[in-house]
Amino acid sequence: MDTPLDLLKLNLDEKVFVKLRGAREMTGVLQAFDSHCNIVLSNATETIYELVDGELKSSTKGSEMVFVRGDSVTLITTPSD
Amino acid sequence: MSEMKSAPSGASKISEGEADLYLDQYNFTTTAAIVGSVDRKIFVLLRDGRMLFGILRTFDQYANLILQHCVERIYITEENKYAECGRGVFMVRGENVVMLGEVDIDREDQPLSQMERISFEEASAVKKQRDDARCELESKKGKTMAQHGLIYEFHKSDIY
Amino acid sequence: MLFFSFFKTLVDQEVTVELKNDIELKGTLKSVDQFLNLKLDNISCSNESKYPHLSSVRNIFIRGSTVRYVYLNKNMVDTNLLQDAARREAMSARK
Amino acid sequence: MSFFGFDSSLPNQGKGGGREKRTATPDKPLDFDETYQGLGEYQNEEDDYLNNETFGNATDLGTDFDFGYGKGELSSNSAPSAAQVDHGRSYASAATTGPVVTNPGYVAAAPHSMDEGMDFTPMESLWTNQPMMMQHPQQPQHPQVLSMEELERQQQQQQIGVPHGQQQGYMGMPPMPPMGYGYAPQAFMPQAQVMPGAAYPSAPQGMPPQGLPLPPQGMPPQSMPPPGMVPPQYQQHAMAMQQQPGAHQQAVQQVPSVVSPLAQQELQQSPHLVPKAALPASAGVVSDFATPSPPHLAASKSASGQARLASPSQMAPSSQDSRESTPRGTRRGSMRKHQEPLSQDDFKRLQVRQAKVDKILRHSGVMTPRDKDFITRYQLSQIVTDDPYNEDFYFQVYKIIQRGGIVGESNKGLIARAYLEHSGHRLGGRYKRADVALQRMQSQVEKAVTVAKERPQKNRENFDGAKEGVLGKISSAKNSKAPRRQLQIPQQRDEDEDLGTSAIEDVVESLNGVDISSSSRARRRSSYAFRSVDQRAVLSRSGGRKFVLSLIETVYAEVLDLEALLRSGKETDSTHLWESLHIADDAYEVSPFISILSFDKGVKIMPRIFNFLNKEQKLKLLYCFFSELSHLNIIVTSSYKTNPDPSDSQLKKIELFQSVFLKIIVSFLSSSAEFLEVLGLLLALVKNNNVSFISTSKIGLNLVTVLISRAALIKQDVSRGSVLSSVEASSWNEIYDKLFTALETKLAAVFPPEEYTSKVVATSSNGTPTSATVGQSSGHQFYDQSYIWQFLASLALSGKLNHQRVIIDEIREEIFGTISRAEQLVKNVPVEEQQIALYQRDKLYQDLNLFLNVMGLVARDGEISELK
Repeated sequence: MDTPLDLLKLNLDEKVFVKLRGAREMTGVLQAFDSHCNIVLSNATETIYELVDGELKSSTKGSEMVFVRGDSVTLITTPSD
Repeated sequence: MSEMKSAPSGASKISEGEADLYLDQYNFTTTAAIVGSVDRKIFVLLRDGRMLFGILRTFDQYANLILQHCVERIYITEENKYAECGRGVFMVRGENVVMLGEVDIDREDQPLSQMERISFEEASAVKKQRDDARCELESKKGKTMAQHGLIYEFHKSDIY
Repeated sequence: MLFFSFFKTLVDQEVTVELKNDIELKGTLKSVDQFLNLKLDNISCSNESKYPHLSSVRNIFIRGSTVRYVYLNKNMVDTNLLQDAARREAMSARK
Repeated sequence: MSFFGFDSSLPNQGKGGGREKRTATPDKPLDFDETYQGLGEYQNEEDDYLNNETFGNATDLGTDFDFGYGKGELSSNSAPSAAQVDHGRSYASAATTGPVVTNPGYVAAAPHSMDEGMDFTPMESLWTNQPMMMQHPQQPQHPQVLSMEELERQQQQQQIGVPHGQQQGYMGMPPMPPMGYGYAPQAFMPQAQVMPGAAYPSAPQGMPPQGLPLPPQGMPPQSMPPPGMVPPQYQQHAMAMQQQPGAHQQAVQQVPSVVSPLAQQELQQSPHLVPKAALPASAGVVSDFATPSPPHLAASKSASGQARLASPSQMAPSSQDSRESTPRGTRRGSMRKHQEPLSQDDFKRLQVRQAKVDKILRHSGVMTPRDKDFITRYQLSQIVTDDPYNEDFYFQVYKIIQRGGIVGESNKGLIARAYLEHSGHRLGGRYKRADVALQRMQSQVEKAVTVAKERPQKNRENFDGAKEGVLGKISSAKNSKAPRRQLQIPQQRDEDEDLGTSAIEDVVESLNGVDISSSSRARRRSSYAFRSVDQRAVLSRSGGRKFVLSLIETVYAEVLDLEALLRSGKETDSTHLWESLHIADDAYEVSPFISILSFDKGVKIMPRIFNFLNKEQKLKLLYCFFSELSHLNIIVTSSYKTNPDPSDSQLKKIELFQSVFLKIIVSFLSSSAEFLEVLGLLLALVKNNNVSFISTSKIGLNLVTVLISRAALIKQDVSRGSVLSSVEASSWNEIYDKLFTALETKLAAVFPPEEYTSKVVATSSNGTPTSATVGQSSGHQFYDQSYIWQFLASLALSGKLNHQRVIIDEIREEIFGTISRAEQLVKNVPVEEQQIALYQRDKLYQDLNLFLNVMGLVARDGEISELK
């Protein structure tokens, strides 16, 4: 049986989609992870959702290399596109 | 000397290579990061948003801190005001620390000199109001976000 | 220990730490420990008005658990090596 | 106001008993390490790090010598004894004289360390004078052998700012004030002249060390250290010092009210009425004294107290003080200025600053070096694992890569230096001695590791638990933001999985012996099966994306294991690695190995795989590769037919494949492959693939080029010893014919259409430039066709005349097209672009001539002529 982390390992060097606390999402190439779900992504694009007058709006922010602390991570998967 | 000699030889003795590896680690401990601030003036931001200033006298492996001459400060930045209250000696539990930093005693008063000092009671009231409003707003926001499948959590105790 | 090891290689590099309260602190990474607490020197803050005293703060110790992101430059990271390190970490976790 | 007959003129003029000796001290920078080494008579320089043990001995002293934390009786004794001790310097006088330039030793100490901008803890400054003693043993005042009485006296002094654990360590230390933050010099304190401090040197001489115990009188429990046995005048002094508000920021800001002369006087007159009421400052001030403090410790306090008393009217709340901030680095300068007259602002600023410094210095050293070592050791022992190298893999390897493999002693030096820099350790100072620090660290490490290893094994299993503490442990579950493992799944070996793998292994094994010539495998793969770049479509025929990714990870695991073996100098066995590649795995429509190459990481690992494979394995691998080339994702991606609009990331993939895998093939072919082996690979390619499709892709065309040019080279290589055997020659002719037949009538198709090349150029110039294009600036890039001409050249080179004729016939248009493009480039070009245009023209001719030269032709200046 594969553990979730084994599945994550398959996505090393691949583009992943990460859902985060604080109404955020991020896509990028997975460079590293550990058992706390700490990750490093390269060529990452973060999407931040905001409520403007009750409407959901999003903004994006790019970074060439970013460490994401595991306790913010709620989901890691392969991007749908 | 005695400790060295009493160190059991043989099995538990560490190889030089291993010792070198750990030597590398020496500077990478919580202690190494904080120890330089002992007997210096520091500020501490707590998870509940409280801001303390004081002299770090000692700390332990849990990063529990002992602050002397501790002062709690509240900023009301939108009105360019602040307030302070002396707290004496504080022991701060490490788990409540968001960050701490050494304060340059020659420069620390500069920002304050351009702010109006108000009574601590007044500032506390403003802060409480502000925090309560934020709690309400954030929890509302959390609910709406949840409807969009987004996690937006907010905890009262993390209002730093 | 992977990320502990990782951050150790970033010592003396300029990084930007985004905290969970949205504040960004930019500075030179001076130290890290196994809990990924970070110590920065020569800090500048994205939102100094929230904490006006930060202008007089020389170095800052940030509790790891309050960190959301740490932004890096890609030339600070050997990605192939890092991926291998992640694999090793995963392998040793299995054993 | 002259409290104790303090001769305040002394500091200013830099004269007086013991001080004179110091004045004589050459202006030599202090070495704090020296200080540290020679604590008192414990001048055991070699065994410096054993001071830790020395400090530890303090506990052996018993309560007789436990003077810590300012018990009342101490205040009575230590102040006088300070002067009694032959160092000739009281705390008070030292404080006032501290930074005065006429006292080079001190000046040297303080500003130097300030200059370094760090780590100047009062602890260190306490030792400052020690090296002076050591360096100048000729000073007769320094008692080398202490009488019991002297010892006692000194110990009493030592508890000034020195907690229990250190007392012994500091024995023999002269009573010096902490210097770290610098003192307002006397020049700023006109009133110091009439200040009482001077009483110290004289008055205490006759004091009995123990003083007279006085009952504590009406002391509020928390407010002050019990003045106890202090003779009245000392008590007064202590009071005066204690009531200084500097300890509290608020107090500082309220200075004027706090230190009105009146209040001061009141205090002096009624010393036992503890100044809660007398202190108008906020509660904070009172609480400042919550920690008992040895009053005599107030060396620095007296200085600032004097300053404050000096000009209370000038004091302004610092918060309204619009003075400039004093950056750290300028302190030294500002101290130097002390001799000059000061502006009021500066004066105020200094007073405020002094108050802060006093507050910091008092009680400093509560945390002893021993405490610091203990915590560090504790934390170090938490990091100890069974496999430290593995745990720290990234850092260890990265370090070696960055430093080009140079590690060793110099590395240790760096570590020690770093330690000194951020630890604020007592070894710090102007001239930090890394070797001493290193020694210390090494002994600490050894202890920590030894302790950790002796820890019962059960703790190890519960490692997360062992790591708790140090910010990690959080009591409230809801707010848990601790770095806690989020994914913890009980690990169990799955039996079925083992079965499954071994079943596959069996298949693989049975195929391992298959000779590469038995190419007619049951699995005849369609060669032109796909028109789509959709990776998933291909992957699904070799087990699916997840399966292939897991294969890749298995391959990585094998390679990492082999590399670890190699590093430790052990034998490597590539069997498992070979199996993990699934080269001969017929269970899938497309070999999983081909799909492994669909991923960048699968490509990137190839050179490392090749390090461990033997020649036979490499051949098999390449045979598989060439046989199923049409299924290779990168071929599909790099063909203008299947992927007419390549994206930036696709171009990068092509680039990666080209620079990694193509390189491996070239180097293998040129270094170890025999002629027949090259032919075998070419045959595999021609037989199993639609060559004309493959030739529409850049990678495919390059691969064909590599094979035929290598074969041609071997064929022509006279040094090979023998000419081709007849078998070899006929095989070659046969295979070449097959290849040529496959390409005939479609040769022009190796040239991508204009719209494809212009897209590649556009994409490349937007993204990262790749080798697909040529040109220095983005505005002048064009598609690099050299790989096509290389292919045509090697094809022509290996063919006979009739082949060459066919080739020329088919690509005639491209030849003349290229010539006219080259000529067009230099026409009507602005002067400033002339250079680029000429370069581009030459490049076009150069590529074209690569092919034409094979047939004895050359193109230049718009014409083709015979090569002479």
